Amino acid sequence: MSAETTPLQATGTKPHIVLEARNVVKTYGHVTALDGVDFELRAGEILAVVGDNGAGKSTLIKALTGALHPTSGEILLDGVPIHFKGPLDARHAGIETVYQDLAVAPALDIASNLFLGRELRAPGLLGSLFRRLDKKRMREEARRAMNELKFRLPAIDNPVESLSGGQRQGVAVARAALFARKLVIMDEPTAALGVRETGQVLELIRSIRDRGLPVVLISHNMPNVFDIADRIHIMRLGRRAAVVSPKTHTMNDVVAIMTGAATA
Amino acid sequence: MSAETTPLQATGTKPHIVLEARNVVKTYGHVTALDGVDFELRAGEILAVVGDNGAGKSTLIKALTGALHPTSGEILLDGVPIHFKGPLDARHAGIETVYQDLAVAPALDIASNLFLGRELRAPGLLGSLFRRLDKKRMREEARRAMNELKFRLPAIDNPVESLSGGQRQGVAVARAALFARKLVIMDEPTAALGVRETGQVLELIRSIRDRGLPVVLISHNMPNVFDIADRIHIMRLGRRAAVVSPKTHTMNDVVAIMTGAATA
Amino acid sequence: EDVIVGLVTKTEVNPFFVKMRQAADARAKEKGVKLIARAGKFDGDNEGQVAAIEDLISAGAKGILVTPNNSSGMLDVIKKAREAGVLVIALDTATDPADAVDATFATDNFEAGVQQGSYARKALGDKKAVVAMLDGTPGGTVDTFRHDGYLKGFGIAEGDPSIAGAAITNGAQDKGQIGMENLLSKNGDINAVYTINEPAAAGAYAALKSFGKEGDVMLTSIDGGCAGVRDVKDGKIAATVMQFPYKMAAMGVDAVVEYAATGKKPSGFVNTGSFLITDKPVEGLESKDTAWGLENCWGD
Amino acid sequence: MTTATVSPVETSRSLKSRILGAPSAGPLLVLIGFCLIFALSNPRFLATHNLSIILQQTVIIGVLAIGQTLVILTAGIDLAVGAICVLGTIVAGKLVNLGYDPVLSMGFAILLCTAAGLAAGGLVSGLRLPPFIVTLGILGILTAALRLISEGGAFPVRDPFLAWTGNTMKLGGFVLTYGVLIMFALYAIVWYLLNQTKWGRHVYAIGNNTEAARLVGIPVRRHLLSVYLLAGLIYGIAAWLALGRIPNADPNAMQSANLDSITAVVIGGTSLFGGRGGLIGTLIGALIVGVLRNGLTLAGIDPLWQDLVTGILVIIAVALDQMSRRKS
Amino acid sequence: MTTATVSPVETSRSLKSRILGAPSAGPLLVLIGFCLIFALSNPRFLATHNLSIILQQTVIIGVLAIGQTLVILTAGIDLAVGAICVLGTIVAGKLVNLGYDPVLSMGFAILLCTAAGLAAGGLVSGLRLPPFIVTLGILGILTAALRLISEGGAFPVRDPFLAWTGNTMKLGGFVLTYGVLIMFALYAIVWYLLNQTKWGRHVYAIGNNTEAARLVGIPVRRHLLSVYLLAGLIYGIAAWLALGRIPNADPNAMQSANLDSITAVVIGGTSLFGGRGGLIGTLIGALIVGVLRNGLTLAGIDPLWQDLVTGILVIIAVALDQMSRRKS
Ligand SMILES: Nc1ncnc2c1ncn2[C@@H]1O[C@H](COP(=O)(O)OP(=O)(O)OP(=O)(O)O)[C@@H](O)[C@H]1O
Ligand SMILES: Nc1ncnc2c1ncn2[C@@H]1O[C@H](COP(=O)(O)OP(=O)(O)OP(=O)(O)O)[C@@H](O)[C@H]1O
Ligand SMILES: [Mg+2]
Ligand SMILES: [Mg+2]
Repeated sequence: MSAETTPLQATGTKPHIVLEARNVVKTYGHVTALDGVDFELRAGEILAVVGDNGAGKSTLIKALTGALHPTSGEILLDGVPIHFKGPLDARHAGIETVYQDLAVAPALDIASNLFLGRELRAPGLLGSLFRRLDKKRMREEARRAMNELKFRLPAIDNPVESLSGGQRQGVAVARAALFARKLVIMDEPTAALGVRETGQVLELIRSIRDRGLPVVLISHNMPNVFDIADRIHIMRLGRRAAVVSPKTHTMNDVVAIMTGAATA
Repeated sequence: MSAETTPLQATGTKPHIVLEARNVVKTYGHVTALDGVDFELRAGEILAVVGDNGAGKSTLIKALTGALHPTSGEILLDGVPIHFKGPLDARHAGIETVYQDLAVAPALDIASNLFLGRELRAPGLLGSLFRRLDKKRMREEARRAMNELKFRLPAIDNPVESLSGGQRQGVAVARAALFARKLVIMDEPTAALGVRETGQVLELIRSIRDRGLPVVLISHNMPNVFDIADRIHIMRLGRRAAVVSPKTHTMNDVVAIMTGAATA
Repeated sequence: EDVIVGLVTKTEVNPFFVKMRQAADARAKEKGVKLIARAGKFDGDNEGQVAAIEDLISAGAKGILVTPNNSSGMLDVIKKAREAGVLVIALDTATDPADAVDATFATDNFEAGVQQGSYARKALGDKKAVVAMLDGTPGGTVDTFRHDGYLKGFGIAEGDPSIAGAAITNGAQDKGQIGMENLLSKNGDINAVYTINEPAAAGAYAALKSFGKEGDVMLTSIDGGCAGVRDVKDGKIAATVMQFPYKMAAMGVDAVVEYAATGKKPSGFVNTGSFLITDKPVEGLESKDTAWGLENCWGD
Repeated sequence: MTTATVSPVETSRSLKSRILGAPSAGPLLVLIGFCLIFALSNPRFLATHNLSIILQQTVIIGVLAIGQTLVILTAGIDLAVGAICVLGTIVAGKLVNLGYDPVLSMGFAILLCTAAGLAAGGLVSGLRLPPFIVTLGILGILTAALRLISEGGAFPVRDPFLAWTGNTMKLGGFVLTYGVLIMFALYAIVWYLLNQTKWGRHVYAIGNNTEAARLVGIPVRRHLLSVYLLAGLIYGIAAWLALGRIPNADPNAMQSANLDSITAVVIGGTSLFGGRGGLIGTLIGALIVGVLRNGLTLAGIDPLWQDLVTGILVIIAVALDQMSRRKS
Repeated sequence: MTTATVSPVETSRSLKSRILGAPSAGPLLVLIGFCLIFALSNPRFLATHNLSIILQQTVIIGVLAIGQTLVILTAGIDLAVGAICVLGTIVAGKLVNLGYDPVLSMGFAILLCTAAGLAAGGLVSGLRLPPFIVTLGILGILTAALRLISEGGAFPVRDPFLAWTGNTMKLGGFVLTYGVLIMFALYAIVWYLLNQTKWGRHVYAIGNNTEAARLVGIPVRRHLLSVYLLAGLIYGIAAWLALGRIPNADPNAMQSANLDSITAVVIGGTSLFGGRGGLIGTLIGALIVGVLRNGLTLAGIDPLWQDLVTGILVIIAVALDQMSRRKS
């Protein structure tokens, strides 16, 4: 099924669900990373996903984007079951992802990494016939995107491996923000970021939501989560322990559910 | 000069300085990562190092541990100028470090990574003559160390590459804590950690300090920093902008100094 | 059970041995016996040849025909084979000592080199010689025999000032060409070229042609493959020395068949002969023309 | 990080630092250095005719090394370069000798080489086998197949079209074969592909970090297939060039092409671990090997010693390159 | 992650999963499979005498592949294996033929091989040159040096001590040479070093992530040096074993040892990128190659087809291994 089908309209008060996972299981040998997890992302929301280390958050989003194949379970986009064969299919469906391991090519420069897999071609015959890259424009756009995030960076044609940890993360975040058409998933996008840069990225996430795209944000930073999330999906031991609203629950409540000290 | 010389005694009220850097410069081509930075770590303290992304924090600690050679400047251990030829020298001097990139061998298992470079030999002839590793004891110690951090981990002989981001960070942190004899340096040790695990690591850092070893903690998490640090070293543009006390300055003050909006 | 004849050649890289194997195969079919052939991987692959003989003993071969990579490399395994009642015949290259095998059917490579060298010297007339040596793989038994024979026939010693230079070709045409080109760049006066075999000569000719010198250089070779003889006929190579791999192979197979039937073993050295092939004979040297050569050449 | 610019992101590096920092600057200096030494040891070295000879000798390995570079950039290795190229010469030669149209014959032979590349790519990307094993296996298969096709022996190929690439032309006093021009043209085209198109970017990305390439949505398997396919095509063209150099199809030719082409790539500064390096370096690497061989002969070094001197000079060449890189 | 245990860290994996998950399980199954097929095609294959022959044929490449495995585990590659081993045979043979004490001669030859390994290690670790280039250079240097030492030709080496490794003994009806026993002993020793000592751990760590190894304080350069040194020593011992198999010193021998030893390593499941794999796999890989060669001959396969069949079988072997691994 093509992911390009028109979204079902939300009926009544029930909000439209953009991305959904039902009873997804993923095992590695005798390790069960996902133990029948459910997941729902609604249109226009920022959904935070929280949980202890090893709770299965990254595995869950990799299953959602086709980066890995779940052992069992179902994934639906706009209510239609989908089978992403790989991350390429997810990208075609307009889903952009910041993976926890960043997925950058260290030897390539910043601009190349920003446009990796989405390179711009030169205008005119040069581009269409000779398929020439528009390196200049990519460099400029990359510079603009990174400036927008207020990142202090060395020259845009430095290899990514020469960047600081936070700068590298900035590149991956900027990439996802630049190209998303349907929804954005970010796995701990601010883990390595400074105070100022974190603020910028949260700002960016809000602006993405305001463009109408829902965002999945995985984060261990409770203040950030409570600052920005519309709903909070809490993972525990490979399952969804609860989905709560930051308005009805406190940080302590959420941490208690995460660690199993309480239930929703 | 050997780093094993007896420490100078602190005179009067002036506290003893364990590790010191004077006017350290590090340039990469035309990029100046460190622009004449000074640094002082006092005996028995937890010193936080904060700063924007790319401010030069990681470069500074790499210069301190011999992982890179500064372009110019001086580094002193217990008041004695030292020239670490590589991280091995720092380790011999009792300095343990958690690098931001973790420095783990992904294909090796958890226990092997925990004891990498510090392997235990079997007791008796087997160990001394045949240099046989005590794998069992290493596995057990590793399990104990990770349990202490309350990390939920798959089997201890799983390769590190199969771990979640936070679990991997836990391994690197546990390693440094296990082996430090003189001081510990941690570059963003809690960046990928969950709420509970972060708490455990902060606990661990305190217990290291209580064992009498000073700790350098690089972190972007201001609440954590204010929670635990005795002093805060603020980096800005490759220099030390200020050293402040969490008792006299607020988080906003520190962020303002970091971003250049204020001076100490 | 079939009578198994084993054949172990030096390499499969050299057409000479390929033709030898094909001839043995044809003869074996004729005689209704089974041929199992093996070869080393490169000139000097003693280990590969030893392993091949061991495998053939295991396979139950009645007789083994072998062209040893070097004359003393596989004495032990040959001894083992003979002790196991296997007839062992050396083809093309003798062992040292020669009685390590039951019999030897071979050409005298040194003599073949002498023929090549004598022809080149005589054909040059009283011109002052400037010689280029396109060697095979230095250290190989055949390589040494042919090289030394050529010098003897040419009447010069190793290190003679008339030798303009040498190149290692491994008997391959691409390396022969590169070696010749570089030697010509170094010394444009070269007027005689020794080649280890006809592929190397083909490469040398390509180089000479690109230097426009194909007419005035005495290019000679050894082998007697049909491609080589045709090159002589076309005037690319002045002369070549023909050997008879077909003959060696067929005689070898016959001997094994005879041994299987009657238990009779051949013995001693049988020279299968070598002939100088050229259309421009020189006085005092026996030679055959290319018409004869094309009738008797090996290959196609 | 200190930058005086207002914008936090600095502008591009200066031209000078880009040239000195270019990965092929080191090998180029080494090449020039060797040429100078040889020119001093024998003035004939610089004769235009000799330089032209060196170029002609570089053609086959030079072109094969293009394909090898592509494969190595994806963190692979190709042990079937020589075998595939020989396949091309044998098939084209055989068909022409059987009376088929030379253009069609050559075209078919090149197609077959491309197919061999495709087969390698299919096994590498489809079954995810190590390229070393796949190409080693194909080498074995082709070695046997070539002997079967050619019935063991070399045969002359007499056809003006197949030999055309060996014809010479004059370019301002410099004699070049069409083969040399085709080599340069191939370098230019593949350089363009590698450096100016998305396809080339993805080659680097895959070699540098396959998992990242997959995660950002690059169709890694399909891309690998295209790399091996293009490499096969290039080996096929090399077959045409080989027939131009020696109008003779020999199943036993090019035994050392694997090692020679990999050597050119590595001397040229490309990493065997993939993702780092470039095509210009390979061309220079191939030329360094050619210059060494020719220059040592012209210097009158005994061939017995040439291996030794070459061994030392190759190590020195790469050591100099390495040092220049560490400095910058 | 769900674990039923009280402790958050699980206990070790089950024995069964450890055996099936062992990296050499795949190659072992392939080896057994090939043996079965050959046994069916010719009952002579399983004759104890033939099995003993296969072991003897595996000795040299098997031992050389130990050193190759060590080097490859550090993410290197050794193109001088064969040349160093030949150096050992030539030097020992020459000295004995000159009348020196055989034990001292062999000892000196082995020492020289070790020195050659040390030289390679020094260039790789000291100047940080790519192992490919360093060992290629050493190969060139040794190739020339060997021709010069041996004055161009092979020569017989007739000495009972040098040939001792070729003597046979009976082990329960099975005839083995001392060489075979030495090979197994070397495998056992180096296996111990790799798997039971700190030194071995560090070999893996360096190959897996050199920078991490450096940062945790492993003396990477010194360690690399020790690896190449040990490899050289092993090649020297292989020289002794080679003289036991063929009491003849030939400067042109072992030209295919590079490719053969690397093939054994890769078939055995060790990654050419370093840090992953093991020695048991290499032994199995070397045996697979030996079994293929012997088995195909016993099956009476035409040598023209042997390359082809070997090519296909090697690909199949690795493909099966890969699949079994992906399953687990
Ligand atoms: N390839 C793999 N092989 C084996 N186990 C794996 C693999 N990948 C993940 N796991 C295990 O699955 C569990 C979930 O991992 P995951 O990365 O999803 O956790 P996470 O919630 O993202 O944790 P973190 O907050 O630390 O990033 C962990 O226990 C991990 O060890
Ligand atoms: N190898 C290198 N080559 C070139 N520039 C480098 C290199 N390493 C670091 N830099 C530059 O030096 C500056 C300081 O980097 P550093 O990693 O010390 O920052 P940091 O303060 O640790 O940042 P973060 O909080 O993001 O980890 C950055 O601008 C970075 O791009
Ligand atoms: Mg995660
Ligand atoms: Mg940092």
